[in-house]
Parts: sequence; C-alpha cells; structure tokens
Amino acid sequence: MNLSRHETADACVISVNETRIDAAVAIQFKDRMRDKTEDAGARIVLDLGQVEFIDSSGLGAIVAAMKQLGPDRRLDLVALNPNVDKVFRLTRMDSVFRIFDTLEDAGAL
Amino acid sequence: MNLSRHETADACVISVNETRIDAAVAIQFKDRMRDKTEDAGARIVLDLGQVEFIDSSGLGAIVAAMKQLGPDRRLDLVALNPNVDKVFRLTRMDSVFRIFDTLEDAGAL
Amino acid sequence: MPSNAARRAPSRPSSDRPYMAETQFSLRIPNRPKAVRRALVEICGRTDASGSGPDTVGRIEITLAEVLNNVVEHALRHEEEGEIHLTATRKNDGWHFDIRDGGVAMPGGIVPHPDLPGNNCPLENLPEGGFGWAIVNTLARDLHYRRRAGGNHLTFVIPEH
Amino acid sequence: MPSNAARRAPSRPSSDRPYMAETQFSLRIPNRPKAVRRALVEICGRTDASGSGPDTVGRIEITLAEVLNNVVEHALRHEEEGEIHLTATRKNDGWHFDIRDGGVAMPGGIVPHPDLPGNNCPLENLPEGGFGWAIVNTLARDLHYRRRAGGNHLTFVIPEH
Ligand SMILES: Nc1ncnc2c1ncn2[C@@H]1O[C@H](COP(=O)(O)OP(=O)(O)O)[C@@H](O)[C@H]1O
Ligand SMILES: Nc1ncnc2c1ncn2[C@@H]1O[C@H](COP(=O)(O)OP(=O)(O)O)[C@@H](O)[C@H]1O
Repeated sequence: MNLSRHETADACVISVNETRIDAAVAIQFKDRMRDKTEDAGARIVLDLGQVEFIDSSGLGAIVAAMKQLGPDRRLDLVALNPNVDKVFRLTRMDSVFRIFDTLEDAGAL
Repeated sequence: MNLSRHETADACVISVNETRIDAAVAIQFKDRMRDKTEDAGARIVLDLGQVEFIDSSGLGAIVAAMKQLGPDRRLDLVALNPNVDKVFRLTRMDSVFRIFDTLEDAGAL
Repeated sequence: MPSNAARRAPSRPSSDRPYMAETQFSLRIPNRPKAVRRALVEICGRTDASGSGPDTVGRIEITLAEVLNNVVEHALRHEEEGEIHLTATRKNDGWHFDIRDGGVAMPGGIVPHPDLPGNNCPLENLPEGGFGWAIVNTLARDLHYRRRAGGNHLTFVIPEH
Repeated sequence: MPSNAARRAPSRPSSDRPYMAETQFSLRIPNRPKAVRRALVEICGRTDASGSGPDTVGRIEITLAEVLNNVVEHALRHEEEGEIHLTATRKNDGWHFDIRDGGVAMPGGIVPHPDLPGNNCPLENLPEGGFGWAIVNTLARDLHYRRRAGGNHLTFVIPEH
C-alpha cells in the first residue's frame, strides 16, 4: 500500500499510489494512513486519482482513516473516478466527505 | 498463551498452562501450537487439565491445531474438566478426538 | 427494578419459601474479547454466589460466551467503540438474560438457527467454527430477538434444574 | 453448456440480430481476498471484451466484490481451503451470475437485506462496514439464495441498459 505525501499552503495531500483499495488491503490502508497523517495539520486531502476501484471494505477503511484523525482535523477527497464515486453514492458516504474533482478545486495545489 | 512440552516414551505432551482458551486467545493458541509441535513425532497429547473454560473459538483453535499437524500425526486430548467436556459434547467434536481422563489412561506418562 | 429486600435474597430457597426471591445485576461490557472474558468471570462469580450450582453456572458461561463474542465479532465488528448492556435476573425457572447492543442487525432479522457443522468428513474439512448459535439454541430457552431503535435486543433463559 | 458458436458471439448486437447470442465463462476462485481481487480483474476483462459498456462492467465489479468478499469473510471464514465457483452468462437482459460455495449457510437462510448503515451521526459513530448486502440489493436484480447439499447457491442478474 504505497501512499505519498506532500504539503501545500494549507493542506497535507496524501496520494494513493495504488489502483485498488479493497478487502485485501483495507487494514493496511488504514494503518498506513495513520502513519502518514500522525503529524499532519488540520486539513488532509486524499488524492484518489490513481484508484480505479474500491469495495465496501476500502470505503470503510477511508471512513476509519477520517475517524482516527479525531474531531479537530478533516479529510477531504479528490479525483474520484466514476466507479469509486459510484460506491460513495450508493452508500450515501458522499455526504460525509467534501469531494472535489481536482486538487485545484480543493484549493490544494 | 503459555504452553509447555515434554516427551514421553511414545508421545509428545503439550500442557496448556492457562485457565481459558477463548476468543481472546484462540489465534494465539493455534500459532503457539504450531511452534510447539513443528518437530514433534506422530503422536501429540494435549493436556487440558488446567483449562477451566473453552468457548467455540477455543474449540475451533484446537481443531485447527489438529488439522495443521497433517494427516500423518494425531492429536489426543487429556483431562477435560466438566465445562470443557460439555463444549466438546454439545458440538459433537468429542467424536473427532480421542479423549482420555488422565495422562496415564492415554499411555503418556 | 427489584426492591432492596429482593436483592438481598438468600442464595438457596428454603422449604417454606418455594419461590425464590428475584436477584438481579447489570453489566456494561466494552466491545473487546478481553472485556467479554472479564465479564464472564464476573457473571460466574455472581451466579455462583447467588447459589446456582456448577452445572447451571457452566451453562450460563458457555451460552453467554457465544452470545457476547458474536456481538463483538459480528454486530459490532465495524465499530471501534461500543458497549454491550447485559442484565441478569434470577427467577423461579432460571436465569433470565437481557442483552442489548447498538450494532448492525442480525442478518435476516432473526436469531440464526444453523445446523451443527458436520464432523463426518476428512480431517482437512473439519469445521473450525460456526458452532456459536447451535450451542446457544441448545442451552437457552425462550430465545427472542428484536431489532429496535438502531440496536439489537436478545432475551433468553438458562433454566435451573 | 453453450455451443462453441455461442461462445464466439460477436460482442455487440447488430441491428438484424436483436437478441444477443449467449456468452458464458466460469471461474474457480480460491478462498482468499487476493484471489477475489484477481478474479474481479479477470471478470472485468471478459465482460468488457464481450462488449459490455464501462457502466455495466463497473456495476458487475462492485456487486461481485461484495458477494465474493462476503463468501470469503463469512461463509468460508472458518475454512483454510475452499473455492468459490462462479459462472457468468450474458443474456439479452444482462449478465446472469451463478455463485456457489461450500461454506456455512446464510444466517436465517435468506439473503440479508440490511438498511444502509446511518451516516447522520457524530464522526466517531460513522459506520466502517455493513454496506455489502445493501450495495448488492441495489445493483442486482432477481437475487435468489438457496441452501443445498451443504453449500450456498446465489444467483442474480446485473442488467444492461
Ligand atoms: N450478534 C450478531 N449480529 C449479527 N450477525 C451475527 C451475530 N451473531 C452471529 N451472526 C451471524 O451468524 C453467523 C453464525 O454465527 P455462529 O453460529 O456464532 O458462528 P461463528 O462461529 O461464525 O460466529 C455468523 O457467521 C454471523 O454471520
Ligand atoms: N456469504 C455469507 N454467508 C454467511 N453470512 C453472511 C454472508 N454474507 C453476509 N453474511 C452476514 O451478513 C452480514 C451483513 O453482510 P454485509 O452487508 O456484507 O456487511 P459486512 O460488511 O459486515 O460484511 C454479515 O455481517 C454476516 O453476518
């Protein structure tokens, strides 16, 4: 589960360098997110541009990643491909996150 | 999960030095059994004399421990206290193992 | 809610008072296997202290282990927090249990009533689980499940013979 | 078993042959999350190659991911070995799936039809799972489950629009 991180003026951007977040890697994703965001500031932006597929376990792991940030930090999502977007909509989890089309839209360039 | 081992003339005796084999330790039990029996001979005797309680996860772990011995080795059970015995009977797993009252009955003194 | 007098009921019925006074206790059990273990030890201590015999206490421990571990492993499996609320009441016919959690519903909305996994098979196919509800169905009487207000509510009786 | 001619059906219906010829394939999927992943990639490749559009292929992948992962996580959760048998058949109304495993029965003997977990709650209570069957119930049509001969048999259709 390859995640990379870079800082912008007002966000910490985590890029998922994988094509799938699924049952086979959900726990690993959640743990790696904890490592990567431990010392991050109040706004974390998760760039899903390379992710072609998530299942409900992957979705659960993204929710868990947000929960482990605590109440004082937020997780926004960027660049959901159509299949990934569909899973968020089907489960109504699209209303739990702020979702942007691009890093620019998210103000995280 | 404290297991100890000693050899007799024709068996390797594993004693469970714990009062419970339950959901909290079932996986650990199975893993420790694998370590302890790796180089054991064809007959392994599991002494449950100190175990006061097993639940279905603990039972499953004992079955798993037998399965991981493979077809050429056997696992016999000794000294089931009444509550432990009840779980084997309720699930009909008493017919899957040879069960002895004492190490002497098992011919493993 | 039983009166204080009822709570101090003597542990064994005397011949001139054939109906046992009610004894009751409640526990809140965190959503973790170790917490279930501690709760079981506590419950065995209490049911034993109130005079139930070892066979009854044994059946209580086995049944509650399956019910409570199922809540942790299934109903609350996607939750990091969460508590199980348990109330035990000793009545004339045995121990009545009332167990509530805020987890996902039982699939199908009813208590599973699975057959015991088969054991008449080659070694490598022997079942390593799936025994839980079969055990509960055997040991408990009057097993009722309801889904209400985003939670699960299970009641049953462990008879005293 | 379709004829060879049917297997080599052209990928898109032409105007003079409104009923699509049947296309069919079968897979055996080992009881592991990584094997499910590989199977999904394979199935997407095949349904795409047979001419289904990206929306259909997407709905197939999402639905099968939930169904197959549920088999691994629940029906076969106590088994180290075990395989899932899947057959996919493209018919006029969409893709028909037939999925079998030798695991424990669905609790209650029916396909779970849970409500979506609620999301109108404080952050710390947000659901991290329990979405699987809700997704399947939304995307699949003609969902049928039967228990037979110590195994599970699920059939459903992913419609093509
Ligand atoms: N409290 C519960 N809430 C939701 N689902 C449950 C609960 N208990 C059991 N189940 C479901 O019923 C199945 C059978 O349970 P059980 O007989 O205890 O076997 P297992 O050893 O798999 O837990 C479980 O695999 C699970 O799918
Ligand atoms: N194939 C199956 N065999 C047996 N039980 C299943 C199966 N699929 C689901 N279940 C039971 O139904 C419940 C709901 O499934 P699902 O909606 O996919 O949520 P989850 O994310 O918990 O898997 C599971 O927790 C499990 O108890």
